[in-house]
Amino acid sequence: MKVKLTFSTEALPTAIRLLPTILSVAYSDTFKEHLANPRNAGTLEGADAEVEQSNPVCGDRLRLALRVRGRRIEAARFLAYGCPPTLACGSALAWMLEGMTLDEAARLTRAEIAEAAGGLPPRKQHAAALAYETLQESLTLLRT
Amino acid sequence: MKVKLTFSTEALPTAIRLLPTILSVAYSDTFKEHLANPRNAGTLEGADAEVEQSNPVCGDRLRLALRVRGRRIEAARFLAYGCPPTLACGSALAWMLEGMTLDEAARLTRAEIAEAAGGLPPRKQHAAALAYETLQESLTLLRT
Amino acid sequence: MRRVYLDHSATTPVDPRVVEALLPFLTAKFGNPSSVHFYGQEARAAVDRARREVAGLVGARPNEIVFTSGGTEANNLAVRGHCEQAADQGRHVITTAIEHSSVRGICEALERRDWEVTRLPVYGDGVVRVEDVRAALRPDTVLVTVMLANNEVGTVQPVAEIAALVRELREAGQKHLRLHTDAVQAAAGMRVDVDELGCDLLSLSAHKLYAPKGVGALYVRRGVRLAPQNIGGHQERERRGGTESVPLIVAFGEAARLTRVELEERTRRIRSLRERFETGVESRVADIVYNGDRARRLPGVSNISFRFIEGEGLLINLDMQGVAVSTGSACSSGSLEPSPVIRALGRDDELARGSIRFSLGKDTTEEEIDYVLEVLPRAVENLRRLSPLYQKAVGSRQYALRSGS
Amino acid sequence: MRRVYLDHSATTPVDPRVVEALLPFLTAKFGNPSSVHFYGQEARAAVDRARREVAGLVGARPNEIVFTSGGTEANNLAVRGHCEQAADQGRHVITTAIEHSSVRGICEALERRDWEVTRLPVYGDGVVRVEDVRAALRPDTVLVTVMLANNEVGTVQPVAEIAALVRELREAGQKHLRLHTDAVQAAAGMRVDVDELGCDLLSLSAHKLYAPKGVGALYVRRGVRLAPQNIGGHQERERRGGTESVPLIVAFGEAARLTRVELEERTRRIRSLRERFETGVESRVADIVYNGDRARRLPGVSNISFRFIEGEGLLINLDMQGVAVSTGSACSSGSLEPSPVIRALGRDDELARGSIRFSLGKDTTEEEIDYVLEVLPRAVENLRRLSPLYQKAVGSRQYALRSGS
Ligand SMILES: Cc1ncc(COP(=O)(O)O)c(C=O)c1O
Ligand SMILES: Cc1ncc(COP(=O)(O)O)c(C=O)c1O
Repeated sequence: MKVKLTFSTEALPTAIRLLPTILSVAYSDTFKEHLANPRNAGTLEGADAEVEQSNPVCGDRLRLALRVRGRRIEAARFLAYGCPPTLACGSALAWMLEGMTLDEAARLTRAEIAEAAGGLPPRKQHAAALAYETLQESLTLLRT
Repeated sequence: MKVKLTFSTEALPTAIRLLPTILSVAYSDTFKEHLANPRNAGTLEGADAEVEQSNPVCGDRLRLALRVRGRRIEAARFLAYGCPPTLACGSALAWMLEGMTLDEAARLTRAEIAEAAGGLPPRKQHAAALAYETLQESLTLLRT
Repeated sequence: MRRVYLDHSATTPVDPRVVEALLPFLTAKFGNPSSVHFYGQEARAAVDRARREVAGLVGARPNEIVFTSGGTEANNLAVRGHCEQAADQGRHVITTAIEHSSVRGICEALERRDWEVTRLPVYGDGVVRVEDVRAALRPDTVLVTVMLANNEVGTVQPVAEIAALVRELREAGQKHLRLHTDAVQAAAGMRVDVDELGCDLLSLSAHKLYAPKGVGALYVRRGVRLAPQNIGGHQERERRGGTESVPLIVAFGEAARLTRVELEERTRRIRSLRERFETGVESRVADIVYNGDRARRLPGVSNISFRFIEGEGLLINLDMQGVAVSTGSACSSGSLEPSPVIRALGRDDELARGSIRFSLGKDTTEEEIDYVLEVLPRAVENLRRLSPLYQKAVGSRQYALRSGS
Repeated sequence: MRRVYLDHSATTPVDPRVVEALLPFLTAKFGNPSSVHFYGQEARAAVDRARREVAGLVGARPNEIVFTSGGTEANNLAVRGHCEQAADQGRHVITTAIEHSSVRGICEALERRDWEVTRLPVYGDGVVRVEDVRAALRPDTVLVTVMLANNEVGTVQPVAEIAALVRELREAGQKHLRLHTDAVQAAAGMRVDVDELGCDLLSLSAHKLYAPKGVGALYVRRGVRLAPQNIGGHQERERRGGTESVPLIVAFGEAARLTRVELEERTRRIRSLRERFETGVESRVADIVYNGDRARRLPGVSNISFRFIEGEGLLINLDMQGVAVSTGSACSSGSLEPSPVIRALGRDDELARGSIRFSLGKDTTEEEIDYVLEVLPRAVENLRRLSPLYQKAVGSRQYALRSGS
């Protein structure tokens, strides 16, 4: 466990209680589902790695916490600040990671994260990039 | 009788048979009445003066024929080519002139002709000017 | 009063189906397409749908369509937008003597800023010669703007042939040379396809297509850059700022769709009614002259000069009997000069002043034509009886007759 | 789904009375105002009536009103029209840091053409200082353009006081100096009178006044000359070419009349609803910051930054519950940058990104406000729980609490 949490909580919003979204034009159903019911949000007791990355251009932030048993990711949690795609990518990433081996996680691409988030409009691809970099950083941390 | 007519006719349209006009915005009722039922249109047997004037700028033409007994205008007829105000001014002028003395006719102003035609929009004042000049030319011709 | 509208080149009534399509966008669906929320996305989707329809009407891709406030703005954006963009490559524009007042006006404005403008003649038939374009093209020419169909006499110009010349020069290295065509009138009366025409820019206006006034479009071929004229906001991919008039754009879309679907049938009907009209006029009124080539002409337009009388007088007399027509361009009919278009055909002043445009529409009926054929000859005759020019002509004909017998 | 529209600064629904007024001009009364015949005169008369109503709304004479395709075009015509006209007298413009993207964009375009532009700050309260204007005025200044009320935070600018400065200089011989004010937002929420304001040019847009998008107006004080921007035709006394959008102009006229008659009552209602809203938010949500001076502000606008979260996320979460609001300017909400207006108030990035504009309208109800007060705190809380910034802040507060005890 490399990053010290300055607060403790496991009281998390398992779902942001939202009515079905109408952003039919801009975003997919999967995307909207990630926004309405974010997966794996929060922090993690006994995380083996916790990394926060930010996009210096727009200020978006993503924090990822992983707990590893053997070579497998046993638990993954995220926190995010930024435009909706950043929230959706955080949710998609943390949700995918749970149960993956570290090798599988290392092979994840930006495009796969974007796809898992339900697809992103061209101008919002930076959200997937941030998620990808946060993951890479976490894996690096786990290796050291 | 100073101008020779190259054709003979007294078969005249005493009225252009027209339904009530709707040019309520642009023109007055009097104006429309002059257009719908031109007064004193045509040529004149035994005219003492017949004068045709034209506006060199826009090509409007007005022909005025007068028959005088003593110092009084016994009959007046007009022909006109040009935009509606020219027709209306011709009609108004010929109609006013019948029965006037030559002195009264000489005192007629442009504004009085325009008024008798039912009023003219600012950009159409040249029609009254043409009628006025045609009258003046006729009176001069009668004096010589 | 019985009313017959034969002024469809000036503007058209809105098709009831178009009214129905736009109404929801005045009321429930009132969002601003720039808004991220539901109302905004709903409006954005409607604008995009309309864009596809307008693109479809002229064989373009949706992202090549820029919505404007009308044909005038489309022409401004095309001509000034391109000229400002290309000013460093050359300052010469080729146009014709019969363009709409918007193109004419912009060209005059360019001249005041030291551009050179060549105005091609249209001869007696109202049609530009391709060889004249060839001869006028110069290394510093950056724009050729030739309307597809004229608004007063309806003549159709050889735009595709001109496009071939432009393409040749462009391939020879004159990269900034562009072809613009004003298809505002054409779109209502003939198939318009940007690839068949080979133009780079093409202007449209909805209100000639049974949609409301206040919306138009410029087709901008992919890769053609323009200096935006109405600046502000990110609308129309930064090519035209300002909150989109969603209801009017939706209306335009529906009108474009209906035009595409119905064009063939409309033009067939309209052309046969015009034939009825012209045959009728010829048999009832003497001393008339058609303006503009009668073959290369939009199906709904009949422009006729009536000798010895003046157009505005005839127009008003017809109007007093419920028949709406126009003289000269609708836009300049308040002014005193005879129509520059009719003058460009080489007509003398009298014929130019005596020209009347009858323009038929998709809902014109046989009965309406017959009514006009009833009142028009009388109106002409009455005005001629008032006309000193007519009296002279009749007199000299009688004289000629007498001396010849 | 329950829907609450709190984005009236972006656009407004069309008033049913306005729809009723415009409908006949889509159908039976479809003439082109440039046409001489009945249909044309009928349309012309309607445009003139509307012109009187719009003039009446701002205390102008009818012939001082030029209809445009919207507020953006009015701003373009005012700023570029005057600057092109006055370029020989000077090439300096004074504006503010919080103008609408149209004025901002035009000023940037002027800079690319070697004009100098001074952008005045608005400090923490979003209000320009008259002394700053005085200090910025130079002998070669030809235009001061300061919006009357801002579109994001609603702050009202001291236009009348600035006008006094401008008048002073003009009387001292700087004849070409003009004052333009963008009153697009102001007209919906406060009395606007061109003589009380003392401006030379004033922009309006109908769709902020419960009329359709796609029509606006520029007030041009008698004697002020502008280089026309949309060229073609004789419309609008040669100041703006293009066939008039009669239905939209008629709608604008009716909306102007209704605004004039109902303004006082509307603003009273709206202001009290906003009070209910702001009191409610304050009692339910912590860590909020109001943007813009709360006293000198349009009655319907409430712009609030929510710490620790980002505006677009909140906007979308509210939208998913049927509440329509906006973040940043409606026109640039698709872009990534935080609102330049909120930045101009000196807010840091986080607060600038977390700003949401709630804008109330004449038909907003108490129930709607209460619904928003129900869903907003939950949405904010949920996003904060997801936010690493919030977690940090909560953590350090708890730490501070612990170490302080
Ligand atoms: C050929 C042509 N171009 C352009 C226009 C201008 O279009 P709008 O009336 O939409 O400004 C017109 C019609 O007035 C036209 O006939
Ligand atoms: C202050 C201000 N000016 C100008 C405009 C532009 O007006 P329009 O949307 O009619 O182009 C707007 C609205 O978008 C605005 O809020």
